[in-house]
This record gives sequence, structure tokens and C-alpha cells, in this order.
Amino acid sequence: MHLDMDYQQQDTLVVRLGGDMDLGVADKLRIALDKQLAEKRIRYLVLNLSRVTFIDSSGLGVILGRYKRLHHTGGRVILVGAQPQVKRILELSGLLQIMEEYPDENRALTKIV
Amino acid sequence: MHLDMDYQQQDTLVVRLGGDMDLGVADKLRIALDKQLAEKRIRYLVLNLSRVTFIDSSGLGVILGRYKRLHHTGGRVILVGAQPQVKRILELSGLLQIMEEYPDENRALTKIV
Amino acid sequence: MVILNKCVLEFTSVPENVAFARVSVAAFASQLDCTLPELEEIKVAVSEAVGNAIIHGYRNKADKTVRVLATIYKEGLEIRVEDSGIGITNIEMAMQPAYSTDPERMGLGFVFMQSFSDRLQVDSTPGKGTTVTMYKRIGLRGAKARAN
Amino acid sequence: MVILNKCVLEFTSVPENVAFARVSVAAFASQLDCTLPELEEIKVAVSEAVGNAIIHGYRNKADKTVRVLATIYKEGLEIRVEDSGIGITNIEMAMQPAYSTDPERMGLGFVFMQSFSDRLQVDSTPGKGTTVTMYKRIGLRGAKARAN
Ligand SMILES: Nc1ncnc2c1ncn2[C@@H]1O[C@H](COP(=O)(O)OP(=O)(O)O)[C@@H](O)[C@H]1O
Ligand SMILES: Nc1ncnc2c1ncn2[C@@H]1O[C@H](COP(=O)(O)OP(=O)(O)O)[C@@H](O)[C@H]1O
Repeated sequence: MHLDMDYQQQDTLVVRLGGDMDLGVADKLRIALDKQLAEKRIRYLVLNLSRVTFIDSSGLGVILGRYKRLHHTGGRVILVGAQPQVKRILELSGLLQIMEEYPDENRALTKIV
Repeated sequence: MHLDMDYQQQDTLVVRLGGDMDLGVADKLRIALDKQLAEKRIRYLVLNLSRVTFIDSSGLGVILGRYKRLHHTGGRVILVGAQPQVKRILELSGLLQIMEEYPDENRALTKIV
Repeated sequence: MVILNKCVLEFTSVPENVAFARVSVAAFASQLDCTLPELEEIKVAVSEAVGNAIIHGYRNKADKTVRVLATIYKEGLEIRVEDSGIGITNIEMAMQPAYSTDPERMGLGFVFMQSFSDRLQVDSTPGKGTTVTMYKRIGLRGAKARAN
Repeated sequence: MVILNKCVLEFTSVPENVAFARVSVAAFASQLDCTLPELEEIKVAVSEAVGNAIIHGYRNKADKTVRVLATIYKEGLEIRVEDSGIGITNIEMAMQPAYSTDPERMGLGFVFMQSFSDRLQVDSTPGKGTTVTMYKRIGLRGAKARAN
């Protein structure tokens, strides 16, 4: 699992994830994300999934948890660039019914206003 | 394991191999190669290994066996484009001391005279 | 049904082994004529079942053993995931979509196992452990799909 | 030495399972901080040992079982490959480079196992079977190599 953080604006955190999102990395990922969400006043969390090779319900749980946390204070989680096999799991899970998904970061960032 | 045969000249057979060369494919590969060597009067066997992802002593055995067969009648086996991990095994095995190895098919084919 | 090939994996109940288990079963399953999407489905199903054994069955205790059996038949693949953990009292309820005894989790594990296999069976005895058996038809179907 | 993680694979003695075994052990070993060349070495070593169990130990009989145990210690990885086949009468001779009882083979299996591990031990009882144990130091070394 790779993780690379980038602040695009004061309130927007872009996180580029890579590797497998499963139980083996869920805790570390959750802690890393929550640390950033707590330190800065993040309203928009953009998760770039383009290098994520696998996701299961433990990985989805990390995304949903961040969604709930931000939703609470009026923020949003925006997903970017999921590969077909990952996108399929996102769809099946219903997450795409509550979160937006865009093909690339630029398009995602223009949706943040 | 993928296998793709191509006759460059009457006496030269170019075989492009792909995948893992191990015990699981050694028999099939041996049979496929020997069939060609028997049907045509092949003198030069060019094995393009550029898409071979793994080789062990069973895979090396298939190469050495073809070498012995051709050597017997004055022919040669020429190796092409092995990836680093495959090349390392070829080197360790001593095969590169009796066979030529070239970075690409063109260079290999110019050596056949 | 004729057994063509069989393997058993036994490993420590730590989260890192979820990846090991799914990669191993996928490597085994790739002997069948399965498509890439089918392999992905197998990986997700194994991930969910092994994850459940660790989190729920063994309540994250790291010194237990999870067993995975994979059997290749002419007609398909059977995957069995066993733990000797706490077991499930109400299997029917546990298998309901979105049901989870852990508020942090989504209750999608059985949903994925269900939709990614042609047959799913859960056997469990409270205090003894749980066995999840998934069967997936692969073979001609895979070959055909690939030919298209 | 403290055991950090452990897995056991048990599978039918068919040639297709050589790939399954090496991919599985590599997936397990990738939990350690090993470099790509180290992973390749592990794959070759497992391939040779499992191949030997099938070809020599079981003389290509397809209804037998090969067992592979992998253990992660803080200092490295131990891989053990067991068969209950014909066994080796003269281990020292068998381990000699280029020695093979099969004229079609190269006698390089033990050479690779030797050069790709820090310790190689072969235990065998004629008529009972063979156990090959390889130990490879991985850890700081891998991390350092990767940092370079
Ligand atoms: N191996 C198991 N041992 C004990 N309980 C289990 C096991 N697998 C599943 N369960 C129970 O079934 C519930 C639903 O499982 P699942 O659909 O995978 O969702 P989740 O893992 O998100 O909770 C779990 O919350 C748990 O209570
Ligand atoms: N598991 C085994 N059971 C019985 N004999 C074995 C086993 N492994 C190796 N041997 C013997 O040791 C010899 C040398 O093995 P090796 O160096 O791997 O070369 P090769 O496999 O090419 O013969 C084999 O030819 C065989 O006689």
C-alpha cells in the first residue's frame, strides 16, 4: 500500500493511494487519513484510486468511514480514477450512490466549489 | 506459457516464448519445439525470451536439450532478450558459456551466417 | 465430481495473511480456464472469508490458525475457509446484506461471497468455529468468455 | 528465534503446482522487507525443491502430497519442502553440481537452492521421504538494499 498526500487548497486534501486496500492495510490507512483530517480543516477529501490494484469490504470501510466523518461537518469524499476491477466493487457496494467518482483529479477538483 | 513460431529462413526458426518456464510447462514446450525441429530442417533456433517472466532448472533443461540436439548436426541455439532475472539464472547455470545471447532478434539474426 | 487438483493453506490469523491467501488461491485457480474478472472475484471472495475468520471468528487474536482448502473439479472450483473461532449464532441474520456485529464494518462480506460464487454455504457452531464453502463454475464458461 | 508468521501449503504432486507453490511463498515472503531480486531467488529455490519432490521424490506420480512450510522470523525466512517419496540414498552426491539421476535434467536444483539461501539442509530417509530446509536472512538487509 502506497500513500501520498497533497494539499490542493486549504480545505482540500488529495490522497493518492496505491496497492491493495484490504484488511492488512485498513488500520494504517485509517489512522493516516484521520491524522490529516484532524490536523487540518479538511472539507474535501479527494481519493485518487488509480493505482489501487485491489479492494475488498475492509478497504471500502475505510472510505465509508472517512465519508461519514466529513459528511458530518458538511464535507465530501470524492473518488478518482478507479480501475475497472476496483470500480466494480465500488459499484456493487453502493458507495458510488453516495460519493462522486471522476476519471481524473482535474475533473474532480473542478467539482469542488 | 505462450509460444509463437516464425520461420525467418529455410533453416532458421524463431520462437518467441512468454510466461513462466518451469516444470509445469517443460514437457509441452519440449514437444512443441521438437516437433518443429523434426519437421523442418532447422539449423538455427532463435529463442526470444523477452516475455519470459521466470525460469528454473526445468526450463533451462528444455533449452539445453534443444542445444544438444542441434549441436549434434552442426546447428546452434541463440538466445534473445532475456529479462534481468532470467538472464541471471542463465548466467548462473553456465548456459551462456555455450550459447550466444543477444539483446534483440535483429542482432541475433545478423549473427547467423 | 472428479477432483483434478487440491491444495490446503494453513496460516496464522494476522491481517497480512489476507493478501497471501487471496494471491495463493488466485495462483491455484489460474490453472483453470478463468477470465481476469473471475480471478478478481475469487480474490475478493477469499479476502472476505479470510478477513471474517480473523476479525470475527478469532476477534483479532493473532495466534490462531485459518485454513483454506481449494479444490479444482472438472466443472469448477471449490474454496473452503475454516476457522475454529467463536462461531455464528444466527447464520441467516449474519448473511443479510449490511448486517454486521461491528459498527465500523459494512456488512458486505457475505454479499460479495454470495455474488461472486455460484453456491455459498456457511456452517458454524457457536464456540467451535465457522466453515464457509464457495463453489464457482469455471471451465468451458471461462474458455468461451475468453474466446469472445 | 521469534516466529512472526507461519504458513503451510499442502498440494497434489502435479507439475502445475510448482507455479502455485512459488507464487504463494513469494506472496508470503513479500511481507518481509525483501528486494525484487531476493523474491526471484525465493521463487527459484521453491521451484527447484517442489519440482524435485514431484519428479524425484514421487517419480511423477500425481496422487501424492507435497508440503511446504514457510516461517517468518525477525531475522529472515525459513522455507521447508517435504515429500514422503523415495528419499535420497547419498545426499552428498545428490547435492553435487551437475549431478542428476535423470539424464534429461541438469543437476542444478541443489546448486540454485544453495546459492539462493544462506543455509540449506537436506534430510532424507530412503523409502520415507525428503525434507529440504532453506533459510534466508532478510530484513534490515532488504530495507537497506531498497534504500540504495
Ligand atoms: N468466521 C466468522 N466467525 C464469526 N462470525 C462471523 C464470521 N464471519 C462472519 N461473521 C458474522 O457475520 C457478520 C456479517 O459478516 P459480513 O457480511 O462479512 O460483514 P462484516 O465483516 O462487514 O461484519 C459479521 O459481522 C459477524 O458477526
Ligand atoms: N525430493 C527428492 N527425492 C528424491 N531424490 C531427490 C530429491 N531431490 C533431489 N533428489 C536427487 O538429487 C539429484 C540432484 O538433484 P538436483 O540438484 O535438483 O538436480 P536435478 O533435479 O536436475 O536432477 C536428483 O537427480 C535426484 O536423484
